[in-house]
Amino acid sequence: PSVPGQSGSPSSAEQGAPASADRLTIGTTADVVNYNPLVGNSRTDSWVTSLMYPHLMQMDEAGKRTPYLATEWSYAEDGKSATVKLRDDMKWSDGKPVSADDVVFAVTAVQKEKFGVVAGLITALDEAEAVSPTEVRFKLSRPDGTFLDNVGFWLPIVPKHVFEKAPSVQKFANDKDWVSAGAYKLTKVERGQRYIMDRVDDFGPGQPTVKQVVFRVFPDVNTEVLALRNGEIDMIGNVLPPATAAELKNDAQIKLQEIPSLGWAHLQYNTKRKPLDDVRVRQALAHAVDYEAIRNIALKGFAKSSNSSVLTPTLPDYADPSSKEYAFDPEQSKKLLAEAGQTNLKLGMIYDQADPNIARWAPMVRDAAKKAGITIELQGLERNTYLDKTTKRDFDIYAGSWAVMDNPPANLGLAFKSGGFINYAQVADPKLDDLIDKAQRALTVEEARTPIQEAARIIHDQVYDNVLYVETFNIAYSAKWTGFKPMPSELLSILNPLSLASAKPAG
Amino acid sequence: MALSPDAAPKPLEQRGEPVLRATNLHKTYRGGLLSRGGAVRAVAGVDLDLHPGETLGIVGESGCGKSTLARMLVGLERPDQGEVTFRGRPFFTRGGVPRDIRRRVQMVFQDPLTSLNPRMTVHDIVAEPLRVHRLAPNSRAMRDRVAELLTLVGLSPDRMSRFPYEFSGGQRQRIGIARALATEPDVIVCDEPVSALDMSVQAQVVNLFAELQRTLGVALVFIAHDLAVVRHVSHRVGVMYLGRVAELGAAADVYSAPAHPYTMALLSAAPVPKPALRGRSRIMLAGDPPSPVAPPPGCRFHTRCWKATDRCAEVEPVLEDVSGHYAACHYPERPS
Amino acid sequence: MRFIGLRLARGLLTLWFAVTVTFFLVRLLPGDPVLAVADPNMTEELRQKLLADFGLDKPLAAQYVDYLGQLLHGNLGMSFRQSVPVTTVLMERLPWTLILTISAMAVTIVLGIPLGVLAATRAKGWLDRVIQLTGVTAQSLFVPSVGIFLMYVLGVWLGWFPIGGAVDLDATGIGATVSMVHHLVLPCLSLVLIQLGGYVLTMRTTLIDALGEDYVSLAKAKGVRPGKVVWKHALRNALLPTTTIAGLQLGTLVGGAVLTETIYAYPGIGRAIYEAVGQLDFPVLQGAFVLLAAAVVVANLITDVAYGILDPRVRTS
Amino acid sequence: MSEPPALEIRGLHVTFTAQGREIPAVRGVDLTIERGQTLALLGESGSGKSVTAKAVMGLLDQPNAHVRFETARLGGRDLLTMNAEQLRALRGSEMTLVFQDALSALNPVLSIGDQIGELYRVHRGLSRKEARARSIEMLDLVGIPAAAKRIDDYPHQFSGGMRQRILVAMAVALEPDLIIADEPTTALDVTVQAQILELIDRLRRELGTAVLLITHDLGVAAEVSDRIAVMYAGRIVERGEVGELYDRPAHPYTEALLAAIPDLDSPASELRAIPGAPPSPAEVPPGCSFAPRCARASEVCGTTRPPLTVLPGSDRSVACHHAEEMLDGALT
Amino acid sequence: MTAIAAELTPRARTWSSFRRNPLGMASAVVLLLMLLVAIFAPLIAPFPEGYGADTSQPPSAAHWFGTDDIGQDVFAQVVWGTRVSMAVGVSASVLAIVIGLLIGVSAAYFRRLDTPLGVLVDLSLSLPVLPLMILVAALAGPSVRTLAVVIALFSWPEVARVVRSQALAIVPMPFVSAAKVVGGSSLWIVRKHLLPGVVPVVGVSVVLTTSRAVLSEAGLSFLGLGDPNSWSWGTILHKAQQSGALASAWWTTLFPSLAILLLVLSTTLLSVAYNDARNHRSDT
Ligand SMILES: Nc1ncnc2c1ncn2[C@@H]1O[C@H](COP(=O)(O)OP(=O)(O)OP(=O)(O)O)[C@@H](O)[C@H]1O
Ligand SMILES: Nc1ncnc2c1ncn2[C@@H]1O[C@H](COP(=O)(O)OP(=O)(O)OP(=O)(O)O)[C@@H](O)[C@H]1O
Ligand SMILES: [Mg+2]
Ligand SMILES: [Mg+2]
Repeated sequence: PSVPGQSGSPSSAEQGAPASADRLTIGTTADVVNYNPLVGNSRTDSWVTSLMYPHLMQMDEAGKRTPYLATEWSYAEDGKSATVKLRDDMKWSDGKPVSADDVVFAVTAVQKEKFGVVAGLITALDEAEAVSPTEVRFKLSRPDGTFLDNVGFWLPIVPKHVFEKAPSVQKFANDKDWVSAGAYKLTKVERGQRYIMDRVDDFGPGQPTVKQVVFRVFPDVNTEVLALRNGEIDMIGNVLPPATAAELKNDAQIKLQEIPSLGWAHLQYNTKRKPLDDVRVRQALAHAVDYEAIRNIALKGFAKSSNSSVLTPTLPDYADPSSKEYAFDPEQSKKLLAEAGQTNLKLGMIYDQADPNIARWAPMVRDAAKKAGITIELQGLERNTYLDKTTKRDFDIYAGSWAVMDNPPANLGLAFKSGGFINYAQVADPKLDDLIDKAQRALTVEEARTPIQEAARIIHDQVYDNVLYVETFNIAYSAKWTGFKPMPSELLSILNPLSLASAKPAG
Repeated sequence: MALSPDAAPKPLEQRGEPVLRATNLHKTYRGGLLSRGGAVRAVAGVDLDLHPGETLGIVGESGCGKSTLARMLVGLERPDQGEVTFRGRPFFTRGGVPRDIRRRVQMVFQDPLTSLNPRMTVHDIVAEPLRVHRLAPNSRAMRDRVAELLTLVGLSPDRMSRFPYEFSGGQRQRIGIARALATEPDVIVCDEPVSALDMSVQAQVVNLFAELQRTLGVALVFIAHDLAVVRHVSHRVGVMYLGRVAELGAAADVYSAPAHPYTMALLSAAPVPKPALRGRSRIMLAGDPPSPVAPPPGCRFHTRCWKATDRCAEVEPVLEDVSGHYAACHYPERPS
Repeated sequence: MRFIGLRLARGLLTLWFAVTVTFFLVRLLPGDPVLAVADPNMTEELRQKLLADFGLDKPLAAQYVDYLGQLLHGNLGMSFRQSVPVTTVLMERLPWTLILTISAMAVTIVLGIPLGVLAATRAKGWLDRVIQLTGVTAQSLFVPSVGIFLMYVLGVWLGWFPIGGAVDLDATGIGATVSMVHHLVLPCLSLVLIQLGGYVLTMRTTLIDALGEDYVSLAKAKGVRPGKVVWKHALRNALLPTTTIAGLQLGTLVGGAVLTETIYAYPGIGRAIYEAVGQLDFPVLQGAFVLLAAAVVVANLITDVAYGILDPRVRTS
Repeated sequence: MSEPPALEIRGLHVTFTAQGREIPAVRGVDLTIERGQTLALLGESGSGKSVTAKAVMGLLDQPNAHVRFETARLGGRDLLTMNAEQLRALRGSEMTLVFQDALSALNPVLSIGDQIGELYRVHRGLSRKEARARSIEMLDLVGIPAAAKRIDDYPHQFSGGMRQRILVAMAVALEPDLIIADEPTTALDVTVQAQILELIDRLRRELGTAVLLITHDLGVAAEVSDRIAVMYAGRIVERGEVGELYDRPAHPYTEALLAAIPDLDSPASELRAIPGAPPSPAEVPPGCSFAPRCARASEVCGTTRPPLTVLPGSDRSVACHHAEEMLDGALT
Repeated sequence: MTAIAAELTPRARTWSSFRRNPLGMASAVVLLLMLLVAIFAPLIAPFPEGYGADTSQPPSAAHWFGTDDIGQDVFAQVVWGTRVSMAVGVSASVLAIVIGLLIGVSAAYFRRLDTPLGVLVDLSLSLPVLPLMILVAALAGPSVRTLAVVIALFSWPEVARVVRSQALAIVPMPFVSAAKVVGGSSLWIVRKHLLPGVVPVVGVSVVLTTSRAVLSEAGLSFLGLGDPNSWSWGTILHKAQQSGALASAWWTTLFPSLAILLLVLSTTLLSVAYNDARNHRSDT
C-alpha cells in the first residue's frame, strides 16, 4: 500500500510490516473506459463494475453457476419460460432495495437497444416481467437451456431508478454519482492513475474484510511487476506473461495463483477459401503444429492440452475424454497435402500483435509448418485491423484465443453454426447445426452432453477449429495476502467480487 | 537661376543611339509578408544612357541605390516602373529577358570570392556562359575558348582546373571579368569591381578594365564609391544620392566644376593622400544620410545641405543642364 | 499591431492545419469504430444506428465541416467509448502532462545553460569533451530502457523513488506536493536526459560563435571581467537560438512523452492518445491533437515573448 | 623632461596555429607613440595590423595564439610584469579600442547606456545612476543629438555614423593614454568618415591622448596622422614622419603604393600597378617579403632579410637593402 | 601565387581537422563496423527463428548475449536487428532527405513558394510527431516499409528547414546572380549551384535523420507497431517488454538498447565532429 513517507523505504514493506486490512491495491494495465456496466467490456471495466453491480449468478471453479443476487432459478417444463428468485437483502447505495424491477429493466434495455455482450445471448427472450419484488419471469420464444446461465452470469443488474432517466441506456456514461449495490462502491477516480473503491458495510451476502480496494493503472507490465516487488501494489490484476510468471515463482515475497482458462487458444482455417475448404488440407495443417513446443516453450508450461477438442478440461461436465490431440507429424501432413493435390502451399496468418502469447507462438507455428512444406506468412496486426479483418473473414488462417467460453451449447452455437457471430471459419455444416440446436434446447447438462460431444467430435475431425491449448493463468499477489477465491478465466480469477470480499491479510 | 521647377527632363546627350538606356527607373523593396519595417525606396526615378564604347562611372554613398541600379541594368531585377532598353529593345518582355540581350549585357561583381562558386573550377566558371548559350560546339572548343579568355585577362590558362580559393583577390576578379567577357558582350556593368581588392592590386584591375575597353570597345558602367578610381576610368560620371541621380556629366566637368552641393561635399570630404594638403578648407556635412525607408520630401539632400531653402524641402529638383552637364539642384553652382 | 495580428493568424493556421491533418488521418484508421464500442455480435441495423449516433454516416466532407463548426464553439464532441465530453477526458490528463513537460523543460534549461557555457568557455578542452559526450549519450538513450533501469536501481534497489504513478493516494496538503515531486523525479529525469544534449550542444555552438564576435572583444577591451563577458555579453545573444529550440520542443514535448508516460505510468496526454488509437475513439484522438496544436501555438507565443525580452531588436520595432 | 612615450613596443611576435600549421602573423614589430601623437599603421589586408592591435590590447587570449613581446610599456608602465587583473584594469581606462564595424562591435542586446556606463562601473565603481549621467555626457560630447533621450536605445536604432561615434565615446570616456582605432571609418561613407576622423582628432587634441590609427587607406593616413608605419607581411617595412614619408618613400613598397593611387587631379591613362599579390602569412619567402614583387629586387633581397634600420640623419627607419638608392633616386 | 595555391582545399581542411578529432574518428569506425555487421549478418549469426531449449539464459560462452524466453539467441537477434534498424534508419532518412531537399530548395529559390512552403514546414514541425507516427503506423499496418515511410513522413520538415536555411544563404550569393546574368535558367541554377551548395548540410542531415529514425523505429516497435516478421532492435525490446522481462532478463533489454545507443551516439558524434571540422572558424 502506498502511504506517504513509506514508499521511500520499501525495505520496511519487504521485511513485511504485515498488510493491513485497510487497503488492497491492485495493478491493472488500462483505465476504465466506460463505467456503464452494460456497455464497458474491457477488463478493468469489468473488474471495477463487477464490484459495484450485482449479477444474478456467479460461477464456481468448474464453471458451474452459483447464487449471487439470485437464490434459485429454473425453467418451465416446456422450456418456454424461466423463473428466477432474488434475495431480498441487497440495497442500492441510495437506500432503495435491489428488486425484480431492476433486473427486468436491465435485461429489457439490452434487448431493446441491442448492445453489449449480453444482447447476442438472449435472442430467445420474448419478454421479462417482475412477478414480485423478488421474482422475475422470462418468457422465451423457444426452449433454450443456455438462457439462464447466460443471463444469470453475464447481465449486470443496474438501478432502474437511475438508469431510466437517461434517454438511452447505452449512451448513459454513468461516470459520476454512482448508485451501486455490490460489495464495494466506487468513491474516487483519478483517471490514468487509480480507482478507489470503499467497502459497503451492509452488503447482503456478507461484509468484506478489506476496507478499501484501489486499482492502480500501469500501462506497462514491467513497471507493474516492479511495483509489486517494491510493495507498492498488492496484486497484479492482469494475467502475467508466462516468462514473468516463471520468474516470479522463485520470489518468496510473491504468490502466484494458477487459474484455469474458460477459453482456448486456437487456429481457425477459413473454410470458404480454397484450398482450405478441403478437409485434408486442414488436417495437414493440424498435423503441422508442434503443440507440445508451443505449450512448453511459448507458454512455459502454463497451458494444458485440450486434446484438440473445443470441450476443454476446464468444464468437466462437458469434456470428452475420448478426444485425441492431432499429432505433430510433418510427414503425415505432407501425405495429406499430396492427397489433396497441394504443393507449395502458401497461406497468411493474422493475429493481434499486442497479444504477447500469440506473438510468441505465431512464429513457432510458421516454423513448424515449414517442416511440412507449408509456407505461412505472419500478419501480426494492430488490434483494430485484426478485429476488422476477423469480422470481415478476411484471412486464410486466424490465430487467436477465446477468453470465456463458459457454456458450450451457447458458445458453440455462436462459433460454429452457420452464420454464427463468431463463426470465423465460416463453417456451414447442417449436421453440426442440428446437433448444436439440440444441445441448446436441452434444459439440463446431462441432456446437452451427448449432442454437444458429438458436435465437438465433428469440429475436431473436420478441423473447423484447431485448439492449441487451454492456458493456465497466473495471477501474482503479495504473500502478505490470503483468502482469495479463485474462479476460472482471467476475467474472474481472484479478482471476482466474492474473492475480493473474502481476501484478508495473511498471518 | 530662374529655372522653372517643372521643366521637362531633356535627353541627356545625343551621341548616336545608346546601347543601353534606362528611363525613369524605380525600385522599391517591400518587406515580405511576415517581416516588419517599411518599404525601401532603393531607386526612385533614374534616367541614364550608355553609349557604345564609353565608360559611365557612378559614385555615391553606401545604400544610395548603386547596386540596385546595376542589377536592373543587367536584368537581374525588374524595375517597378520605367524601362531599360538595349539598342532600343526593351529588356523585360513577358517571357523574361530575351536570351540574345542577356548575352550582350554582362556584369562584374564587387566581391571576387563570393561571385565565384567555390565548388566550381575556374574552367567551369568561365565556361558557364558558353554552356548556357551553347557557344562551344564541343568540350575541346570550350577549353580553347576558356584558355583564350583567361589569357585575355592576364591569367595563365594552365591553372584553369583550380578552384577560386587558390587564387588571390586580383586574380579572382580577373576570373570574374573573363566570365563576363565570354559571351562577347556589348555592355559590362561593374558593381564596385575593385572595392574589395587590396590597394596594391586595385591598380592592376583598373588597368585591365581600361585596356579591355580600348581593345574590345565594350561599353562599361563602372560603379564605385572611390571618387579617384571613378575619375580615372570614366568618360562620364553620375553622382547618386538616395536613389536619385544628383549630377551627371563628363568626368572632367563634374570633378573640376561640380554643380550640385552634394558632389562638392563628396569631393571635398574625400581624403587626399597628400599630407601637404591637410590644412585645406573642407565642406563638412552635418549628420548622416537619411534612411531610404523614409526619404525626405523635396530635394533629398536638403537635410544636409548648407544651401537649402524652404523650396528645397518642398519641390523636388529635376536633372537640368548646368553649363554642359546636368545637376538636380535648385541652386546649382555655376562656373563664374 | 500588424505583427500581433500576424502571430495570431499564424496560430490559427497552425491549429487549422493540425485539425485538418489529424481529422483525415484519424478517419483513415483501419477498423470499425463501432466495433470497438459494441460487440461484434451486432446486427447491421444496429451498426447503422450506431454510425448515425456517432455522426459517422455522413460523407467525410460534411463530417469535417461539422467538426470545424463545433470546434469554433469550443466543442470537441463526445467520446465514443466513454460517453463523456472529450474536454472532460482531456482535462483530466492535461495538468499532469503540463507538470511533467514544464518541469522537465525547466530543469533542462537550468542545467543546460551552465553546462553549455562551461563547454563553450573551455571549447576543445577535456571538460568540453566530457560535457559534449555526456550530453550526446544521454540524448541517444532509448527511453523505456532508461526508465526501467532508473526504476529498478533508484526505485527497487535503493528505494528512493516510487515506481510509477503521479501522486500518492493518501497525500494531502503539502504532503501531496511533496509526493507529486517525489513521483515526478524519475520521469522528469528521463525527459531531461534525452533533451539535455540538444540544449547543451546548441548552447555550446552558439556561445562559441558569440564569443568570437566583435562585441565580445570590445567588452574585453573595456576591461570587463571575463565572467561577466560570458554571462552578460555573450550569453544573452547565444540564448536566442536556444529559445527557438526550447519553443519548438515545448510544443511537441506535450505530445511526445508517450513512451515516458507509458513506462512510468504517468497519466498524461500522450498516453491518452495512444489508448484512443487502440480504441478508435475518434473524438478523443482529434481533441487531443487540437489540444497539442494549441500547446504548440501557446509555446510559440511564449517563445515570441521570450524573444522579445531577450532581443531588443524584436521588442523595439 | 622626456616624458615616457604613450606606447612602446619592441619585438612583438604573434604566431597562430591552425590545422597543425604555424602562421606567423606578426614577426617582430616595434612601435612607439608619443603622447598626443597619431601614428598611422598602414598596410594591406592580412599584413598583421589588427593582430598587432589586439596583441597590444591583450585580446589574443585564445589557445591557438602565441604572443611574445620583448618590451611593452604603456605610458612608462611595464605591461609584461603585470598580472591578468592589473592588465584588465588598464583595458578600457588607459588603453582603448575602436573597432572597424560598429554594428558588430556593439552588443545588440544591451542598451547604449548600459554599454557606455559599464566603463564607469567597472573602472570607476560608479553607481548605475552616476554611470548613466556620465554616459549621457559622453554621448553629447561625440555629438549624438538628444543624448539623454537616446541613452536607453539599442545599437540597431542608431545610424552607422552614430554607432561609430558611440564607439569613439567609449574609447575616450575614461581619458585613456592610448586609443587604438582599427580601421574606424572603413565601413562609413566618405562624408561621415570625415566627421569621425575629425572627431577623433579633436578629442586627441583636447585630451592629449595618443592614437594608433590602423588603416589601409593612404588618404586617411595622410589626412590625420603625424607619423606613419607601413606594414607588409607581418613586419614594419618603413616608418617615419608623414610628410617626409609621402614625399620621399624610402621603401619600394611604399613608393609603389603611392604610385598606384589614381590621382584626381591627373587622370593618367595607366596606373602604375604592383605586380603579383601579397604573400600568404603562412608562407613568407626568405629574405625580403616584398622581393618577389619588387622592381629593384636584387639577389641579396631573395636571401637576406633587410632589418629595420634608422636612416642616418632622420627619425625614419626602413627595411630595405636598396633604401639609399631609393632616396638618392628621389632626390635626383 | 604559389603561397596561396599551397593552401588546403576546404575539403582537405575539413578532413584534416576531422581526422584529429578522436570522437569523430571513433564514431566513423563504429558506424562502419555496424554497417559491416548489417551487411554480413548471415555470416555472423543464423537468422533467429524457431525456439531453443535454453530459455531465458543469461549471457554465456554459448550465447554471448544470452537467450530470450523462447530460447532464441539474443546475439543473433541483435545482429539481424542491426540490418533492419539500419535499413529503416537509412531508407527513412533518404526518403526524408529527398522530400526535404526538394521542398527546402524550392522554398529558398522560388520566392513565391517560400511563404507557403515555409509555413507548411513550420506547421509540420509543430505537429506532435510521435503520436502522429503511432496513428499512421496503425493506419498502414506494421511492416518495415511502413515504418520507413512513416518516419520519413514526419522527418522531412526538419531536413527541409535546414536545407532551406542553407539554400537561403546561397541564393543571395553573387555567384547565383552571376549565373543568372550569364543566362542560366532556374533549373540550371538549382542544379549547378544550389544543390551542390546544400549537399554538405544534407550530409549532416542524413546522419542525424538516420539516428532519429532509428530511435523512432525503436519507439514504434516498442509500442507494438513494428514489423513482426523481421528483427529490429525495437522488436527485440518489444518482445522483452511483452514478456515482462525488461527488468529481470536484463540481457534481452541491455544489448538491443546498447546497440541503439551506440548507433545513435556515433551518428550524432559523427555529425558534430563533421560540423566542427567544417566550421573552420572554430579552430582559427
Ligand atoms: N533585396 C533587397 N531587399 C530589401 N532592401 C534592399 C534589397 N537590396 C537593397 N536594398 C536596400 O536598398 C537600398 C539601396 O541598396 P543598394 O545595394 O542598391 O545600395 P548601394 O548604393 O549599392 O550601397 P553599397 O555602397 O553599400 O553597396 C539600401 O537601403 C538597401 O538596404
Ligand atoms: N585567430 C587567428 N587565427 C589564425 N590566424 C589569424 C587569426 N587572426 C588573424 N590571423 C591571420 O593573421 C594575419 C594578419 O591578420 P590581421 O587581421 O592582423 O590583418 P589586417 O592587417 O588587420 O588585415 P585587414 O586589413 O584585412 O583587417 C592574417 O593572415 C590572418 O589570416
Ligand atoms: Mg552596392
Ligand atoms: Mg584588420
